[in-house]
Amino acid sequence: MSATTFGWLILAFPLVGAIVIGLGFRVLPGRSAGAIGTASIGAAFVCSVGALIGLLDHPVEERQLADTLYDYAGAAGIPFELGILVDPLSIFMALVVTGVSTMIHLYSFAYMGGDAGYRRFFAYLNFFVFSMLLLVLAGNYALLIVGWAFVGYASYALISFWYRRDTATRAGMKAFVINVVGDIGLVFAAILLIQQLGATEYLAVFEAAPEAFETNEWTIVAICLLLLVGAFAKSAQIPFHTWLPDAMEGPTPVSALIHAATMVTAGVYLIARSFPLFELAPTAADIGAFVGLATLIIAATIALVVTDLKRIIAYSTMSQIGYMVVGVSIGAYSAGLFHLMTHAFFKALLFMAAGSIIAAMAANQNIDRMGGFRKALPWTCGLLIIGALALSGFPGTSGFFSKDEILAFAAERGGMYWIFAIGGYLAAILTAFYSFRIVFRVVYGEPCKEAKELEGGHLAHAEPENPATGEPEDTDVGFPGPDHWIAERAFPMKAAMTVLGVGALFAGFVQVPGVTEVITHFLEGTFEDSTVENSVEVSEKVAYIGLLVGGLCAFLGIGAAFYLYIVAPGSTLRLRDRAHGVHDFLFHKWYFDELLDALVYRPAIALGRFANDTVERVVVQGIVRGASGGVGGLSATVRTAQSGFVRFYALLVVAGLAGLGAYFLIVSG
Amino acid sequence: MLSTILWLPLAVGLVGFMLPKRLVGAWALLGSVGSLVLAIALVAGFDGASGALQESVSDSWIPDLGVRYELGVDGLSVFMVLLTSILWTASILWSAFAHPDRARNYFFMLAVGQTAALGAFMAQDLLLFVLFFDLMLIPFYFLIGGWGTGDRIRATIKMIVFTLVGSLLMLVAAIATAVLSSDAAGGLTFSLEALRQVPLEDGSQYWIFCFFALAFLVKMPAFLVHGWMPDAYRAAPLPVLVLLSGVLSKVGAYGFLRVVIPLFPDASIHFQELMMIIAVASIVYGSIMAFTQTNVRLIAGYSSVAQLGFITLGIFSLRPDGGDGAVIQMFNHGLVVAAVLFVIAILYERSETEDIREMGGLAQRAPVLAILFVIVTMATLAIPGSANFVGEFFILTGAFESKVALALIASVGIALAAFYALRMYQRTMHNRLPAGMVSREITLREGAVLVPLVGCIVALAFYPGLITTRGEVSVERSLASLEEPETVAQR
Amino acid sequence: MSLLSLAQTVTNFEAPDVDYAALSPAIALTVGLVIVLAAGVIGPRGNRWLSSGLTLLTLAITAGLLIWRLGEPDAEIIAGALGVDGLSITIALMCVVAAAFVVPLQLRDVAAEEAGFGESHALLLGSVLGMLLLAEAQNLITFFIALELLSIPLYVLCGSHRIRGSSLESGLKYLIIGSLGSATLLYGMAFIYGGSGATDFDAIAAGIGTDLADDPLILIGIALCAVGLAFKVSVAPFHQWTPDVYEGAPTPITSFMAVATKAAAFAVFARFFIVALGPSVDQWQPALAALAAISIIVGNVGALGQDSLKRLLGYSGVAQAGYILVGLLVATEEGVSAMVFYLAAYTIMNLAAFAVIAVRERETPFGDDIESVQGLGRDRPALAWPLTIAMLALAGLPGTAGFMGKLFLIESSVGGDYTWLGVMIVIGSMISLAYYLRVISAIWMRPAPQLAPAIAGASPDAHGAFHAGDGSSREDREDRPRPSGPVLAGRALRGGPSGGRCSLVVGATIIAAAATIVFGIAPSPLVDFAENAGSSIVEMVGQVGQTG
Amino acid sequence: MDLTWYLVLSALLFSIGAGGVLVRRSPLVILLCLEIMLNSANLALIAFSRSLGDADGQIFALIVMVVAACEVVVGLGLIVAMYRRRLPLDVDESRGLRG
Repeated sequence: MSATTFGWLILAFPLVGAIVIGLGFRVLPGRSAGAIGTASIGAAFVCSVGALIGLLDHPVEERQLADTLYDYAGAAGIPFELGILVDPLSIFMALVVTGVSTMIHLYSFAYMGGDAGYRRFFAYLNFFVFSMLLLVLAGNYALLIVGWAFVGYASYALISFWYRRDTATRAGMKAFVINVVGDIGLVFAAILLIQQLGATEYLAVFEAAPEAFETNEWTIVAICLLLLVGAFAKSAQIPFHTWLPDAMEGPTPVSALIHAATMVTAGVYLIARSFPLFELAPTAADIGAFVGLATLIIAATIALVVTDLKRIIAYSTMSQIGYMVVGVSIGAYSAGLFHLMTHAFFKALLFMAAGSIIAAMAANQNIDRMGGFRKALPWTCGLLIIGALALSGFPGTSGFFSKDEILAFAAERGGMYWIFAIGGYLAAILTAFYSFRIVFRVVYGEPCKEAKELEGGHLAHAEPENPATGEPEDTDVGFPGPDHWIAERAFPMKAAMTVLGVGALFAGFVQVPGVTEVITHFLEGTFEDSTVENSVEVSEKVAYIGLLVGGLCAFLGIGAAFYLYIVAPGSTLRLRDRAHGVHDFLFHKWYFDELLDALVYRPAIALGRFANDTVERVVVQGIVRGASGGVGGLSATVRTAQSGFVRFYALLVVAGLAGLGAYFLIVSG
Repeated sequence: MLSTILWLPLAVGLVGFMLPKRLVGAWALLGSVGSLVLAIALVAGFDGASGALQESVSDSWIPDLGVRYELGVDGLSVFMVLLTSILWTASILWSAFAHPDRARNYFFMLAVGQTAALGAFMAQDLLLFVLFFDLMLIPFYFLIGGWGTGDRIRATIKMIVFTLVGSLLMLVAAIATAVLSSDAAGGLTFSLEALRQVPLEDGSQYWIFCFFALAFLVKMPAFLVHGWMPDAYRAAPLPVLVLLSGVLSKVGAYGFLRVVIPLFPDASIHFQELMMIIAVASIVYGSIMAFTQTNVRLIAGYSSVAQLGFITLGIFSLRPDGGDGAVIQMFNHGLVVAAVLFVIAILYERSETEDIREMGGLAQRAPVLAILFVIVTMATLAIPGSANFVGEFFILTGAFESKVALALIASVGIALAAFYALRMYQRTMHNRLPAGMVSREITLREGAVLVPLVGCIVALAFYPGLITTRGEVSVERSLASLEEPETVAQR
Repeated sequence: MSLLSLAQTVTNFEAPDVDYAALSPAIALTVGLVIVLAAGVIGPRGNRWLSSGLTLLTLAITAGLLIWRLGEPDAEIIAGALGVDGLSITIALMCVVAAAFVVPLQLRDVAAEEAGFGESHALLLGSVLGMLLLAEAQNLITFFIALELLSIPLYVLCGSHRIRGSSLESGLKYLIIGSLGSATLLYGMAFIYGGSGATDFDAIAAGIGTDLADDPLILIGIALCAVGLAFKVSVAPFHQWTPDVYEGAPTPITSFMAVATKAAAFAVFARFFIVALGPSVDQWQPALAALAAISIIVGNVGALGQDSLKRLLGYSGVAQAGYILVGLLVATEEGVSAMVFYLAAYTIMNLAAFAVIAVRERETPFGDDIESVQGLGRDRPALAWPLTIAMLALAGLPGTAGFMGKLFLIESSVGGDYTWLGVMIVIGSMISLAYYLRVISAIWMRPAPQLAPAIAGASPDAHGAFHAGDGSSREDREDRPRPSGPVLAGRALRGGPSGGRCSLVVGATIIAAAATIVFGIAPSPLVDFAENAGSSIVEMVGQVGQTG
Repeated sequence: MDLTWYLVLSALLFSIGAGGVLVRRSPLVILLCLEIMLNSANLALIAFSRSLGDADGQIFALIVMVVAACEVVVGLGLIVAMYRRRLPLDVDESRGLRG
């Protein structure tokens, strides 16, 4: 079969899975829904591999295969086709997405076992994977927007999966609305493309763009900025990031799949995909890079103080995506995508481990209450440490290579781009610190109550209550589930985590400077005619220096964490007291939520109240009341004149006569 | 063909008077299904490639005024005819189960309404159009006043007077059009085709345009002239409200495409900015109102103010893409708002309230309802991948081309739509189940009405091209008369 | 010698030749009138069937003769004093139809019973005769006589319900104001006669010619005549007698006045102004336009919130007069045709409405109060539908003759460069909806009042709410005591007609309503009918043009 | 003597009649005033016919007298009927119909 056929199959399997589970939600017995879901994603992964092989048959310059199913709605000069583009980039993404998703489905198969919404969960999850694949395989911007919005919906549905929690529904709403703002950005970008080039189809656009625009012309800059709006909203970059931490209301596998591994990286994919446009608009690209830098630093600082286990990882996700955004914005496409892949592995792994721990904590996510799980959860803790190492870029792990490649590229490109290298390495120290903050708080130290229970062989249970608000849950929709699962007691979870652990440890070796560059080679099919990436040739010297510095940063961060949490426990408290100003600032996440609240939400509500109380009541109904009032008054006059006095009638007659007479006398010559 | 579709409902309604009460509902349903089948046949036999009128009928009616009985469908109207038949069938099906009292009158009024609406969409003679346009109101006055709830009599009189303010002025305008152009046209004629050949001079075009625009804007309703809407929406029985909001509101938008732009091109260009501003105002205002309402009917009502605003925006971009978007959006909004209103009816039967603050948590026991509702919600907020998105996308493209700033402001409406649509879904289906609320799964009767509608929405989401490609040609044809004064548009 | 001269004079004398064929309708009416009167006086007292039958027979013969004349060419009857043409015949037919419709209404009318059927029918016929002559009048003298012949019997008929104060009051008011109007008209005629030196219409036109068009003497005359005629057609601000008289007079008489008087008066109005005063059209057109606008507004706002249906229809009549005046003042063929069309439509829809009111007056204790039709939709669909249709038609909603009428009026107004009057017409219709729909919602959407079901149950003996008329006079309406059981019984004792006989009226009503719908959908026959009138006027103007 | 004086007189009479209708409250007097108005018209007619030298005006005047007589008869009849019903003979008192 041709690569494109495989491409369509990649889309087909998850969709079918979602529909089957969705329609059969009444009849499917036991965990069969999970089996179907996992199987369909697995099949999609196989198809991706098939597509990969099919693609590799072609010579490098012919590895961009577009295929159209039918004309979706094209009319009146607006092209709108249901077409896919199978090229190295999309297949690379498809592989990452399907691969990680398969693992996470496998994990969820067990982890969600106790949830009343089991089938619903897998229906949503499969639908998400379908949407994500649609996003990456789409052959034109119009279809990209469709996939873009579908993942937005899937994310909404899964964030508010436990919909009896109003914190969850609110978080879902927030995520959805912010993502819609991103969609609007994309829509206008597409409109501008249609207006300027009359096309949305990638290859056509990229072909026409260089002729149509000269560099930094306002239109192309506008297009790229609008694309960035979409990318930032989806990838939780400042200032559109506030939804991501709240999104942790969703079940842990969801956080792992959507809010770590796949969906949030869509922005990176979009920038990489539109690289010909960004290379025509360096200004926009630089803006993107700087936003990425800001995000990666700010998120890292916030991650230092947050106490909610999942939120720490969420902020680290923002930070890591910041790296990727910087990478693809400054032209290090393959490096950025390489980091995307490795990050998918270790971040998914971290979330899985966190999920297992949270299950052990009976749904409590506060790391202040955790501690000393190393004996209780040996397997989980081991993989948690592996994930943390990879995240902090410990020499030899996947994160080590991928992160440094981006920063080395920045350094090599030189000039202003040194800023990114420096900022990146500084943030790397923070990253290492907060990731091992987790490790030392959770794995080591004095075992907490739940840990002790578990060592005694009993899995802790708690009164179902909403960790955010502390109000009691109703268990109708299954939260937190009659029983919950830890990796040690569920083989599927174990298996999934192991696979990802292996990935997190060794995936880096596909791209060792001076030794291998599998990814770069493979992606050449897409990026061969990139002016920027090819102009910058990272010399081995720079690369190795970069690795050295990165390693040092990792050690520095880990060391600091070790000192603060193991050597001198409690010193963090003293630190907090001494610099409580800083701590509060970070603890309130730089007050972004408050800002958004004050700038957008409150004004909107106020406007609504104004519209209701003033405009509607005074103006709109005023028109009605005014008209009817006027007529009513007139009617009153007429009816009073109808006094019943016949002599008054006569008087009126004479008056009328006088009036007419006067008129006629005037007109008479 | 067209005459059959047009008069069949009325005939059915009249026959209904002779039937025993319990059979009337079934009989009316039969009739509406019949006309639905005919409408589908009409769409099936429609030649999408040609923008010309099809299935035309033309007979003399009032020779003294040159009024002719002229019917015809093109890409603009054929799907409106389909929409009318679909929604009427749905509404009659719902009502037939509900067994209204004075059933004969009820279904007769519904029938009159259907004939009038179909007539308005098919008429190719200006006066015939106006006549049907005004006639539509009468049955709805009786339906809302006779079978409505709350302060229905005041609401109906308000609605009728308000909407007739526009449409009677339109009558004068129509006659003036014919009389003023009678010399050029060689005798009094109301035939749209003949009239567009002899455009009036600007002066008269302007005031005539204003009268027509007022009529259509009130009908939609648009911002500032929607004063009748809240009361009517509160008072109307839901199956009737479905038609009021699903079909009648479209006639206004349709009128712009069918009558105003072809006949008064210069005026359309002259007032383009004004109309687009009104449209944007409706979008923003409607959306803001929609997310501050607590009554589900009013949420639906104001959201359709916003949606109609989008349609107007597309039409008065005076571009084929915008117009085409308007055409498909008219159909989409008809389907979607109908579905929403039926969902509201279903919710009401479970919670006995129409205040979202007193609802919640229904999804638990009613997953199927939740699924249907979420699809409808997503269509309402025009999620990409729905036909509504295609409509809005085309409209925004058109608006963007002609007035960038307005298009950008309009996009606020999309974000707000996401907010109010989701809010309505969450507040009813999610969160805690308030005390004393029974969550029941959708019943067979409710499903029989709702599922087909959602089916249509989903099906259209897979191939919106069905409408866009057919609308395209006709839209261009109705914009054709703008061509030569295009230069005017530039300055 | 003297003899011879006498013989000479005798031989010189030749009587004016009379076209008896053309005169035949008038003759028929006169003869019928005498017979009915005689039958009423000589025949058995209070025999409603005899005189009603005779009256209907007379009217039928007249109508037949008129229709026969419709085919014939226009003719002068007596030395140009009277003339038969399309206009006169169409208008006369309307009046005859109206009268024929009223006779069955009077069957059970207590007023007619008291006054004696013979007398009241004779008066009715006299009034019809007046209308016929008025429509044919070609000359100031015949014009005036006919007008008075029309009016005086109506004064009597209005006051004929003697035991009801409001009836007498209405009669007196009508007499005083009407005479005031006639006097003004007459004075105006005198001036026009003085100015133009002629009494025949075409001669007047010739006399005015072009040089006297803006002569003050003529114009004062025109002003006075305009006022006098505005009275008869009840155009504001000369309308004030209308609501009072309509409310006070016995309902059948009201309905007859409402339609027939208007038709005849408008006929002569058009003929006099367009033919005789044609030369100074530019002078009087704006004045009449102003009057039309005023009476559209006044009539419509006056009708708002009226509880007495007759009063409501009175005000609406004022507004309708304004509409019709628009058709007249544009002074074109289309205009006159539109006017006649609207008059015809107005006749049928108003008759339907009044008939229903009359029936309800006898069925319920509420008189002509709006309560009397509440819940009609449930109890008496056979009455509810006609009234509904009549109201919709009066409001000018599509699918009814009223809509078509307005259509033609607006068309003529736009064609005659009076577009703003067209706008006035529709603004008026918008306002009018507020009160027409109030009636409809009372019929269909409000429950029948408490004790009404017992009455409105249409059981024969329950038609006794007989002197409900009292209930409708104002002083009672202020605080009407709810008629309690015995009172009703007392009313019932007065002997009411049985439902069966009312069915005659109901049938007539339904026919009228049906006609309203039919002409609303297929107006062409009525249009052709109306166009006779229009063309004939234009011919007359044309002849004047040749002579003058 | 000039036509104008006749017209002035008739106008005077007309005004007197109209004024009487306006100010007097007894229906009888009002009827009388109406008669005056009609006769003022008669005077004008006769004056005109005289000055024009054609008879129509005088014929007209004769007929008007007859008509006037009829009106008075009817008026008196109504007044008698009201008197019988003990209704006050004062037009200002009979205003049951109004509004």
